[in-house]
Amino acid sequence: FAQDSINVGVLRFTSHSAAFIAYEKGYFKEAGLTAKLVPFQAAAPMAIAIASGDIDYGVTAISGALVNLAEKGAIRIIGGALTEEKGVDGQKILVSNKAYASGVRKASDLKGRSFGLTQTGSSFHYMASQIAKKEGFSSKEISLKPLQKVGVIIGALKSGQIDAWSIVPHIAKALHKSGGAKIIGNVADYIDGYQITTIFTSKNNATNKRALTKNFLAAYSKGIKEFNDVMIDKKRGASAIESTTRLIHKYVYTSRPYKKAAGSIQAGSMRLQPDGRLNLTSVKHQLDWFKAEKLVPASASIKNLVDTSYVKTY
Amino acid sequence: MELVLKKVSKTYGDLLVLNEINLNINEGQIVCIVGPSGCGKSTLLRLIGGLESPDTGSIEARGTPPPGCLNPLTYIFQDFSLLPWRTVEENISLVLEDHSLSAINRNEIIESVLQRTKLTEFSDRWPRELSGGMKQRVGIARALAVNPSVLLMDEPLSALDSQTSEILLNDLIELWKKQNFTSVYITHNLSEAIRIGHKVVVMSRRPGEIREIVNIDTDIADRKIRNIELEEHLWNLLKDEAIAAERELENG
Amino acid sequence: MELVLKKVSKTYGDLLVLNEINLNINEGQIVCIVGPSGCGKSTLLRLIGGLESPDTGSIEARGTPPPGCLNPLTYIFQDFSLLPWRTVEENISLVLEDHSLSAINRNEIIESVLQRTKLTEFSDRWPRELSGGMKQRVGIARALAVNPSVLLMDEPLSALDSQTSEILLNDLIELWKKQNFTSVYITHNLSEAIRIGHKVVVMSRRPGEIREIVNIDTDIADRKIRNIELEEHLWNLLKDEAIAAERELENG
Amino acid sequence: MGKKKYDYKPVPFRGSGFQFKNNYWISPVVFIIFLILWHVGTTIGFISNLVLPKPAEVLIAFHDLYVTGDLYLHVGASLKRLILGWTLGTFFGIILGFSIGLFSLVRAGLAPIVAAIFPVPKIALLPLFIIWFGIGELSKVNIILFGTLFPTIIAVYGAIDNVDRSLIRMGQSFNLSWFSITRKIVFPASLPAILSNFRITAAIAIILIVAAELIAAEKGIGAYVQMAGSLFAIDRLLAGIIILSCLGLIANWLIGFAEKKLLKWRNL
Amino acid sequence: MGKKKYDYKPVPFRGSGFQFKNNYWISPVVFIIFLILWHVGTTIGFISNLVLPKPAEVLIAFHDLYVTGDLYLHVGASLKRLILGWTLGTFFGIILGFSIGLFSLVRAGLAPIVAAIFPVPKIALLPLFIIWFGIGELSKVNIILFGTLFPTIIAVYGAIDNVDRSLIRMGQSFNLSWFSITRKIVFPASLPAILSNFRITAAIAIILIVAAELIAAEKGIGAYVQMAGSLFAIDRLLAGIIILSCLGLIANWLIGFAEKKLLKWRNL
Ligand SMILES: Nc1ncnc2c1ncn2[C@@H]1O[C@H](COP(=O)(O)OP(=O)(O)OP(=O)(O)O)[C@@H](O)[C@H]1O
Ligand SMILES: Nc1ncnc2c1ncn2[C@@H]1O[C@H](COP(=O)(O)OP(=O)(O)OP(=O)(O)O)[C@@H](O)[C@H]1O
Ligand SMILES: [Mg+2]
Ligand SMILES: [Mg+2]
Repeated sequence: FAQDSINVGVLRFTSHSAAFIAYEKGYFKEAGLTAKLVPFQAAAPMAIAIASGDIDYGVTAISGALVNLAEKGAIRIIGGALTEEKGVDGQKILVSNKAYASGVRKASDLKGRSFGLTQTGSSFHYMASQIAKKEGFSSKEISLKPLQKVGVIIGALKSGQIDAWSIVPHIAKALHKSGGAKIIGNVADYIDGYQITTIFTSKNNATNKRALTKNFLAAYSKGIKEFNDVMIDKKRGASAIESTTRLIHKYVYTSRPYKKAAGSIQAGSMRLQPDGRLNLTSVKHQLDWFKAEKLVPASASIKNLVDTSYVKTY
Repeated sequence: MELVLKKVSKTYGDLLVLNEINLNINEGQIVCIVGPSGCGKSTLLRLIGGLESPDTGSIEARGTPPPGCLNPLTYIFQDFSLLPWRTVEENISLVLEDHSLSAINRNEIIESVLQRTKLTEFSDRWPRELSGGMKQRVGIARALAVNPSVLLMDEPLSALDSQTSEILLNDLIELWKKQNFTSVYITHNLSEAIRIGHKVVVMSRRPGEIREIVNIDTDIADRKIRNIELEEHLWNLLKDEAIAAERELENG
Repeated sequence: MELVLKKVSKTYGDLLVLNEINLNINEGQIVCIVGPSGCGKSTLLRLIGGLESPDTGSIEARGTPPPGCLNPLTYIFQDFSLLPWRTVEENISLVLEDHSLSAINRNEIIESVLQRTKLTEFSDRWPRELSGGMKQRVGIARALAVNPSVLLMDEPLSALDSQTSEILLNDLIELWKKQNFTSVYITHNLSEAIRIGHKVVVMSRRPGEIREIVNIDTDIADRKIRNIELEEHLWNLLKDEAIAAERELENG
Repeated sequence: MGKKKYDYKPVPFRGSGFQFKNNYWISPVVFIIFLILWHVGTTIGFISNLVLPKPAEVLIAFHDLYVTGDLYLHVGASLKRLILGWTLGTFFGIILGFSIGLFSLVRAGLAPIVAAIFPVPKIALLPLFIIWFGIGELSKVNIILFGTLFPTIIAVYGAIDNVDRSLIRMGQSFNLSWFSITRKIVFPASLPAILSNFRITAAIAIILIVAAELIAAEKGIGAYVQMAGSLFAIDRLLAGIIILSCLGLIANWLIGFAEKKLLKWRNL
Repeated sequence: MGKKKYDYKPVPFRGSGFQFKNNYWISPVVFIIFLILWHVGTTIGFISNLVLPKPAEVLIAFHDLYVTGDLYLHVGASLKRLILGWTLGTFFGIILGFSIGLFSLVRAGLAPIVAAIFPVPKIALLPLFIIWFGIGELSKVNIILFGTLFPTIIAVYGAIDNVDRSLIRMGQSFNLSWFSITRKIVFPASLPAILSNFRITAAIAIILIVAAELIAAEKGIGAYVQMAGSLFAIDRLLAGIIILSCLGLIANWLIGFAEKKLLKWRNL
């Protein structure tokens, strides 16, 4: 039967492995889709490219841009991907050696300290303000430093120009181990069931091409399951890990030879939401925070942001 | 072609340079203009050639240029105005390229004018490699190349040694005999003016006015190399101007 | 100051321009150089002034410049070389600014040279607003301002009308009588050369060689306006060169 | 060139054109036409709200900026960085450009280095800039400094290469000191090209303010624009861009004014 | 000026300086010294490995690039965008620059618009570029096109303003057509300034390749550098920057070559 062609936006991160697996293993084809993977350098252009119709589906963190585009009637969230859970190894709070030496040992010491972000309104911004809130001080009492890129933040942290940061565990652990910075806590302790990344598409796809979108989600979920089974739960043995790592290496750390890349890929693997379930409570919480920070119009509504008809929500 | 100037005046800023100039330049006549430095000779020539427009008065051209003439009113500039990025040959070719001439035809013209100005050997030099006199000769060659019906010359021989200028003057006379072009010729060399002019216009100091027009009726071919009386006469006219100018300066 | 040239040669690319020139320029002498266009007169002057260096041979200066002289070897350029972004006055001031003169002193000098060249009225004009002759006068004024002990002049009067050039020539003679400067004077006007030169050097066509040196012993002050015999003699020398050059061209 | 024998006609004026006339009314007219097209296009929906915001929305963004007093803070912070960075970059650029233009040795050593470093993207170097210069004002000013430095160097030595050598010979013939020749002949002769380059570097500086304020800037038009962009708040994005644009126009006007004053000897 | 009466001394040569000599050996020497300093500095730890990677690490990054075959792909993809964008930008820039330089009307209408749009940062416009031109090659090429267009326009009309008017009058006196004057007098007279500007726009184009390849680029040196920067992999970052630098040097050399060929009439 006729194949529908779709463009799937991806970032070259391990967290996008579900798309790589679904593509390489032919799960999209099985679902009747001729998919093309379109890699982006950053999340924001990907969201905009979905709005402009250049690509059909993508996965990124919830950001101010996403909410604004949804308000303009351009895009919809249709599922979830990365989630924080208590007890599962998740994002860590890091402090620089300098700050550590001057007595910053736990999150409550961050009051009056500087905290690295990529951009205002990014997930880092959200995390910082939630940590502050839970520790009982205002987010105005930490100085937020937007530094655009993860790499830049690492540099600033290592050289002690910012005091703290929060980041995915494999980067945090690597920094901790190499002595570049110190881990002082887990983000999961501050945010309940943090829905970090979501699957989203254009409003047109979500409302007018329901069959297509369902097929995409089915294929993607298959990729998620295989990724979780092989890389996280290690149910299928070492050889499966090896072959999946090789598959992912086609997309991630490509400029490094496999041997050097394999470790980073395996360390960076984090659990994805089975079946693309979505923590709607967390999404709502984030939306309210965006509104409170005046990053999105006060009129922004969850109805415009999320189409709940595709996956299970909780 | 014939040129008629009626009450032509020109001002630069608040400096009146030319004041009500009336002048007829008849077909086939060579009109020489002499006058003190800065009196407006070059300005008058620019007006005649249409490179500037007069503030008041009119300048009219009568008659049709002869066949084969590529640029009726043609200049030879006081400061040469050569394009530094074109060789001697190409500087001349410049003024021919806008006309539909065959390449052979064009090369013939260029070769002929280069020969007449003794520049054949230097045809592929850049202007910066030429001596002052050679640059002036390129300017002359360029003007001759378009076979002008009116030749407007601003001190065309001033940078040339007396021999070369003698040769080119004779050349101009020969050319005139053959083609009978009309010409306005600015010079500061009185004997040159007397040799080649049908009319010598003596201008007063600034604001430039016409002080006297001397007609010379002897046929150009028959003239002596020197005409001391006439030279003396012009000389005295100009000296009066110079003395008057000096007095003005002293008093004001 | 005295200048001694020994076996000076100069080549541009593969063009031999000057060939083994030997010349003595004695203190207080005015040496005029005449010769066909492109024979290397300007080049020789540049070599004497140290603006270019000879390929072979030597040029030596003897003696000390008199007190009050700001620039021993001073030029008057054939192409004026005025700075377009300085007014007449500022163009002259340029060459004084490097010397420790009081402002009053400097202004006095500028005023005096402007007056001598009849430019007082135009002191605050841009060069583009000047006529050809006026530009040349600025060049002369600039050279006079530094009170040179050797004046190197490249056709300094060529763009001037006969009256002005007569006045400036007399001015130069007056100046020389007072200050007895040494000078090399290039001209294509033979009568000028005979009026002002102690020595007239006749150069041959390129490659430039010295063909003859004519010494004129009459005191400069006593000379007649015209010396027809001598003019004829020089004229013939130069004509031979011109004819020879023409023949060469026809044959080669 | 008619065939008639005795036609009387005025000598045509050939010296026109290639001359500069002022038509001050045109640019406001162009601007207003543009505004009207924009308004109508976005109002009837011909231009989608994803592509361009409505002019009214941009006005509201301006109003917000003004009311909160942020306008003043943003512009002030950026201006300080711009003026400091541009002035320093231009200053060193002119000095280095003159060194390359005047000394063969410096040219041989420095010109290739300039050519090698100039094309290095300052944005790509952001990570290193932070390590080198910290996240304070220094790194912001330095980005603008480096951004203006290199084009200035290249324009200056290009201009010096183009100075008429015969004027320099004249200066030498009067035994002017090397310094006098440089200051009074080489410098004024290359000034038109240098001023023309100022237009370019001023614009580059304004462009780079966005890159500069990517680094930990709380205030500044660049930071404002950047934030608007990352939130896809195109009304605020455009408001910020219009402010940058106005800065560019002001710089341009100042340079035009300097040209009129300093180059009045040219016959335009 | 000694006091002795009869000193015999050669006339000093005053015409030196302000002339261009070739010292080809210098730039390699400078380069090697720089390399040695870099190596020694990073090896003895004087330069921390945060500030700069060791030369050897950069070499390894190069080796990796080469082995995986990515080098060729990255450079190829970027070159295509660079050449296309730069050529188009330069082409339109020259045309518009000439229009502004030659027609008073166009100048009045267009020059302020150019001055207003030029300082708009292309990076800030990335979101809009995606909406306007999509995520394909078009938006990438357009970023480079716009980046080179404006400086070219400004340099070209600045150069035209600077053309000696007396040469134009000469052309008019020979009744050369408007087109001939433009092509044979105005154009060659402004060529030196235009070529000098090519050095600047070539570098700008290379700088912008990084911004351009932020948009959904799989291959390209800009994307590679971007990726390295976001991972703080400074060895790869430097490898990418060195490649960009080499592109800049090659462009510079080509322009120098063009200058030698096209401007041989100048007496440098
Ligand atoms: N920079 C240069 N490069 C190459 N050739 C040159 C250069 N300067 C002068 N020449 C050549 O040297 C010769 C002599 O030039 P020079 O200017 O000395 O002549 P001149 O005697 O002053 O002539 P004129 O009386 O016409 O001014 C000429 O043939 C000229 O072509
Ligand atoms: N573009 C200009 N702007 C202002 N004044 C000018 C301009 N061109 C010429 N003049 C002035 O007009 C007067 C006449 O100049 P013009 O060049 O016609 O003199 P000329 O008779 O040719 O003198 P010369 O014999 O010295 O060449 C001069 O006083 C000059 O200063
Ligand atoms: Mg004149
Ligand atoms: Mg000469």
